[in-house]
Amino acid sequence: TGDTSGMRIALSNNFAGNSWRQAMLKSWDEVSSQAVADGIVAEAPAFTTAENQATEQAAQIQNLILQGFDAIVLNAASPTALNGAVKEACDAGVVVVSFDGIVTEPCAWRIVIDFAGMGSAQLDYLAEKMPDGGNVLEIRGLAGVFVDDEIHSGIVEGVETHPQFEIVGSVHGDWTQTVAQREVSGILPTLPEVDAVVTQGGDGYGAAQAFRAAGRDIPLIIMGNRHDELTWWQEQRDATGYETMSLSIAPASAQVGFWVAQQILAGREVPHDLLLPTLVIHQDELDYWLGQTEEGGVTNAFYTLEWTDQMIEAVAAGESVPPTPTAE
Amino acid sequence: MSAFVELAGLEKRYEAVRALDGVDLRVAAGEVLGLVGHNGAGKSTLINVLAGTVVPDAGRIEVAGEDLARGYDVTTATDRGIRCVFQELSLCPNLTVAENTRIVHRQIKGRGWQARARALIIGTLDAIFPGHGIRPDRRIGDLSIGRRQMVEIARAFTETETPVRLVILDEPTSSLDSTAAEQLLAYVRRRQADGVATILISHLLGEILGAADRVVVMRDGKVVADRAAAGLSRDDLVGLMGHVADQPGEGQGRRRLDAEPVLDGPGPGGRHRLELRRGEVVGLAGLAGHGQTAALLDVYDRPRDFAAVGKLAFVAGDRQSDGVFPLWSIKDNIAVRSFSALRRNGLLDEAAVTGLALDWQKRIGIRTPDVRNPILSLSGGNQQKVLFARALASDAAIILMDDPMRGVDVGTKSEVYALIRQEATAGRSFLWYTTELDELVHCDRVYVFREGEIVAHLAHDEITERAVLQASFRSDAEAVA
Amino acid sequence: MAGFLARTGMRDWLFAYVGAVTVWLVTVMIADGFGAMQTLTAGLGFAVFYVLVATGQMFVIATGPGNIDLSIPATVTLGAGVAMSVMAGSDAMIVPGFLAAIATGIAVGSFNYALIRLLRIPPIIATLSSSFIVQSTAIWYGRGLSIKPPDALQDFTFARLQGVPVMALCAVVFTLVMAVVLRRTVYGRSVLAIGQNPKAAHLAGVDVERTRWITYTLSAALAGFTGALFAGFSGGVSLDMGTQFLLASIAVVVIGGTSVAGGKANLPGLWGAAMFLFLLVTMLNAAGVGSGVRQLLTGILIIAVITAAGGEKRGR
Amino acid sequence: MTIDWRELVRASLPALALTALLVAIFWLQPRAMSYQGLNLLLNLSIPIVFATLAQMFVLTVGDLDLGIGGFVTFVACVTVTWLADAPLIGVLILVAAIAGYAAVGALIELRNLPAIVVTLGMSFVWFGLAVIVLPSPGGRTPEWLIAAVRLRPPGIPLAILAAIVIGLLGHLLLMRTSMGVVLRGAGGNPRAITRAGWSMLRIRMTLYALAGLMGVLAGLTLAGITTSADANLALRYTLLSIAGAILGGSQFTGGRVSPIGAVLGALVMTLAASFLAFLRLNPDWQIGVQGAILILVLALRALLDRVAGER
Ligand SMILES: Nc1ncnc2c1ncn2[C@@H]1O[C@H](COP(=O)(O)OP(=O)(O)OP(=O)(O)O)[C@@H](O)[C@H]1O
Ligand SMILES: Nc1ncnc2c1ncn2[C@@H]1O[C@H](COP(=O)(O)OP(=O)(O)OP(=O)(O)O)[C@@H](O)[C@H]1O
Ligand SMILES: [Mg+2]
Ligand SMILES: [Mg+2]
Repeated sequence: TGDTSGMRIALSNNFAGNSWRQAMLKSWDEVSSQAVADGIVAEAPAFTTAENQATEQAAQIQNLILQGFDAIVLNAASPTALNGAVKEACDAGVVVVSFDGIVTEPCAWRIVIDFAGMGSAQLDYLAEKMPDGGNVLEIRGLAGVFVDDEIHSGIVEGVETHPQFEIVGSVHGDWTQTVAQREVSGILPTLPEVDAVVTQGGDGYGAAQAFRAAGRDIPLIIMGNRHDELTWWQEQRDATGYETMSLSIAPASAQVGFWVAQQILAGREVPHDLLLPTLVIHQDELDYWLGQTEEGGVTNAFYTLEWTDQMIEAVAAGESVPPTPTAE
Repeated sequence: MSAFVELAGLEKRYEAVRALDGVDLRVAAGEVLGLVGHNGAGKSTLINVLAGTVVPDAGRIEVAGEDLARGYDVTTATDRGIRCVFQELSLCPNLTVAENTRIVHRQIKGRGWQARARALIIGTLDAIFPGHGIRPDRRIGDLSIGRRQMVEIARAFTETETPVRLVILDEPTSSLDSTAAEQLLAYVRRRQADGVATILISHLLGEILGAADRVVVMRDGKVVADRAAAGLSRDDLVGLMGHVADQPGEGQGRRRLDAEPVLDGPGPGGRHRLELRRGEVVGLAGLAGHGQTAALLDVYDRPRDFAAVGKLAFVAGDRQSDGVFPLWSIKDNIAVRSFSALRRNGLLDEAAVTGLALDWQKRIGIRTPDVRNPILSLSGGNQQKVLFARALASDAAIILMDDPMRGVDVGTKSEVYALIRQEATAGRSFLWYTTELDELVHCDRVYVFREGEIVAHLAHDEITERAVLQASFRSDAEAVA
Repeated sequence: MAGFLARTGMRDWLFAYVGAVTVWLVTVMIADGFGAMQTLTAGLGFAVFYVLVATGQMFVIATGPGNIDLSIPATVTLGAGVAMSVMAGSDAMIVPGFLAAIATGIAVGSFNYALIRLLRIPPIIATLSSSFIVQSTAIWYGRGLSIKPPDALQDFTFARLQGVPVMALCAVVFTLVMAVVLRRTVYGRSVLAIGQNPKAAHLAGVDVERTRWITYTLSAALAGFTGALFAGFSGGVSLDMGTQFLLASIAVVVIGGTSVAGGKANLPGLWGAAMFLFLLVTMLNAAGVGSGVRQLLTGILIIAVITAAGGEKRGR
Repeated sequence: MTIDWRELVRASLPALALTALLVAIFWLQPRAMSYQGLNLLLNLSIPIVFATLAQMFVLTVGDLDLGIGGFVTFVACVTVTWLADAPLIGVLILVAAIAGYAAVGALIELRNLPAIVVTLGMSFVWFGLAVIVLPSPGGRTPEWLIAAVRLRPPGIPLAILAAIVIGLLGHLLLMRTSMGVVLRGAGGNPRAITRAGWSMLRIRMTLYALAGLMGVLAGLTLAGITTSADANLALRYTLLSIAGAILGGSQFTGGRVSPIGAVLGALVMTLAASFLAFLRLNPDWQIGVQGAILILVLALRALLDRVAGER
């Protein structure tokens, strides 16, 4: 493939106010500074907007075009509202690769995460653990955002396949642990026995706190790979043999974005829709992943060019993508 | 003469207060009617009814023979040529002089409206207050209160399609200096010839007697006298208003050069020092808006520059913008300056606050059934008394007064003069800006201001109307001092 | 009756309580009488945080039109971050941790005031700008990592006395103290005087600038303190933990009957309004309405409460 | 007539800030100094300009609108759904929305309510309606609208042209017409206005309806630029519009507003964010520096004010 040593890649990020995004920025920094040191690209700075708003990010993208970047790796505030700006970038010859928060504009590349799958997987797990079913409380994310919608639809689908489960309550936790705690605390007294809590990532600990505050039995809560969640899970497991699962996207998905962009710039034919597996932690892997997780942070992976390469090949060939790399 | 306006049996209650208690009033075309009464007598309420801004509880309103009581409002009044200058200014501070003129004239619109508004107001200002020096593009908020009052008066006399038939002036001269006040009264008399009637409310009885054809006296919501002005004397009026006649003319000022100074600093302009001794009452005179307020504020804000001895208190004259706390009760408005002193164990002592308020309500005669009532339930003059009480009740040794008698009735005035004298004898010092020349006789000394500077210093026996006026106008005013 | 309500100021805050009780009754009905008391208990637990930040916001708002503190959310987050890292999970360091959070708040508040005073920036913009800076500081300081609170702190935030959160009892006492500060101290009266007319206040001998400085500092210090407490309650810091307090602090103050025109404030209303907001969301969640309808109803009910309470009577 | 320096400096500050920002950006990125460059830099300012004017109309009566962001979002959501699929119903919804704004003004006046709370409540209402209209992101802006905002007038980029036209129209309406005087007067001293026989109810409704109209235009142009919408699209416009209006010289104490200033303020707010992107800051501090820039610009205003005041 071609030489990209003179090229410049920018990360356009729409939000920095939680631990996942902070880990993501850190992952980006790791890969980009290494790549610059190795002479793979000329530079790869990160840009973040103040508020989680599509309008601000659209302005930011237009700026990046002006600054003459060759590629923009994009975690988008909205799958659709940035289409105008993305189109503008494509028209200016800029490669746009979106990940996590992807965009629907056809000219951009998408590193797709199967969010709906994340939802249904939770119900599948529950069905396995509680074949008799039970009452489920759903903690959703931020209303009107596409990820929330996708995961929710996956959960609804899961309930359809496993009709022994009933969603007895649903709240919006805005992907903010403290909001989740507040909302769950509020609705809990009005609910009958809750057997399980399905989440969208990062709300598990807040839910556990709410159950604790209400003095209720702690149900099976699906976790979202945060250090505090995993630690709590470990404590519960050691004390009572508590069992659950945890799943989320690795913040290092930004690194996949970087490599995909680099490969496209190098002249490689890359399919526009790529796939990234979610990072799932099962009961038996808990200690390993917790050990890998920074104190107070989010479980992360490290994606190399090789891994990305394999993934692109697999997608192009229509095969299943390689699993999340583990450290060894 | 046929009546232009005829009001009969007007009644208006505010909870326990009968602001109007069966009032009859008629005004003939081209007549100048003086309306007097103590603070809270109901004058403002009465003319508010006539202007359409207060709806009476009962009564008949007839204008030019038409019975209008039902649905009478501002538009009804203005359409019939009735204009009103309210006691509290009603200009928009964010608009210019010309724009404020447009506000009251629906007819000023369309192309070139600005030029027309400008010409209209300047023409009228020139006619009433020659040499006013007000530019039509000035924002009202940037004008001194005296100039604002001129604008508002002139605006009431501006005429577009509907001719002006009756102008109501509620204490129009309270913020004007004597020159401007005379200009206004002369103008009112000139307009009589065109058939323009005027209702003039004032606490300066000389003004009323000089300008009015007829005088109506109100007391406690009733009309108690309705006489031709000719033949009435000041004492008659005071008597009718319910006060014991009392000539304010005699000032009991003494020189107090021996007492130690409590204030001493360079006066504005640098030609004279601004000095105040213990127990002295020093007047700041001159035409309105020549920097007297600014000088008072200078002293208040930077007491150290004036080597002030003791604490200061300020009696605002522009009560709306500088004085009153509109959400508070009368008692809190009185006590606010003394809150620190009214603490017990670090907390405000409510009983002491009420005690202080009741004491001063009595001493200064604030007309209210209950000091816990909101301050805004008081008439304008009574609000002003509250501001007095606030300063006098405080622990201040030096009291700065910014033309504080605006809208205070004669009876109260003489009480306050006596109070000031009494306090001065007890060792308090007063710096007193006034636009009323009569008041200067109560001062021990007077500084005369012109164009922001002190141009003359008059000792007690030099204080005469002539000397003050001369210093206010003459360019070689120093000679007087 | 009307006169009594007006004189005691009860007219201003009664409707917040009426709203809260109504919403609560509807919730209980929806849940078939299920969990009536627990709902209140949960509400009291969260109301503590709302009331604490709203108390500071209320003093700021009472100093007159245009005064508002938008830096509260960022200060909550930064205060929480500082407190948690000082405490570092050790029970012995709880008090120093809280002091550090309060000190952080005092610094932010003083900075806000300096912007307003020295640079004469309108408070709403000044505090918005400074909130960006504080937010950046929080990111830089905490790197988004969540540090666990000491066990004793966490236990305290969950403690109950006869089913009532101990935290709420403490907060009620605090509210009473602040009510006395507002009504019976020179500082409190100065706030109200400035809120009505700063120029008149100055001429009546009120130290306007010092009062405003204390007020902005008080607001930020309470926000910092709340952050530390909230981190204990929610088991750690997160960068977005303050966000919910932006609209909440304003809404609680105003639904609670404080006039945004300044010069009027009342503390009892804060509890009513905080409970109203919490129970409102609970009711809509319990009713299972979609998020669009939920937001819509939230808006309509806020307006309904404020309309029922009616505006200030106009002066003459 | 002599020149009022104070007013002049006050009025020209937003223009100075804008020029300074532009110069700095051109210096950092010469590429921006072209038709295409200016277009990229400024085209998102059009909806912000409208939103800021909406805020300014509400500020005119001394109120503050915390709901404008939600309203613009709602309009954008209607644009990509109803207006695209059933134009007639779409137009009706938008007209009803403007009427809704006027009704909010009426409610505030009639019940003498604090506008800040009512509009805060309305922000929930608009957001809720937006979610109901467009539950998940998507929709498609009508082609005519996309084409309209992509217009390339010869010589001068659309955003600049629009800003000039909007600013001048606003100025004429509010500062020059005889009706504008009454509207502004209502903010300065409502009592004087009522005493002169004007209806505060009608004035407030008019201003709120104007704000609604501006909000609709903001939503339409925004949807045109983004080509589709989501329910969180423009919530930030609330604070942005307040900051822009204040930057442009409007004041919270009613009646002191400036449409041209508001337009310039909106442009400054748009450019300030871009300027940061050119600076290449550490992501930790990118947010903080936005605050710092706001402070800087406003501090400059205070400074100039003081200098002018001493004249
Ligand atoms: N809006 C109101 N609410 C309560 N009381 C009022 C109101 N307006 C007037 N009053 C009361 O009505 C009475 C008459 O007031 P009014 O203003 O007419 O007096 P006035 O003769 O104009 O006095 P002044 O010379 O001091 O201006 C006073 O006792 C006043 O306190
Ligand atoms: N309409 C105007 N046109 C031109 N200059 C004006 C106007 N209004 C005020 N000024 C300026 O302001 C000065 C005086 O006003 P200022 O309000 O400072 O005096 P003041 O002593 O505080 O007034 P007052 O005694 O009436 O309270 C004048 O010398 C003049 O230069
Ligand atoms: Mg009166
Ligand atoms: Mg003055």
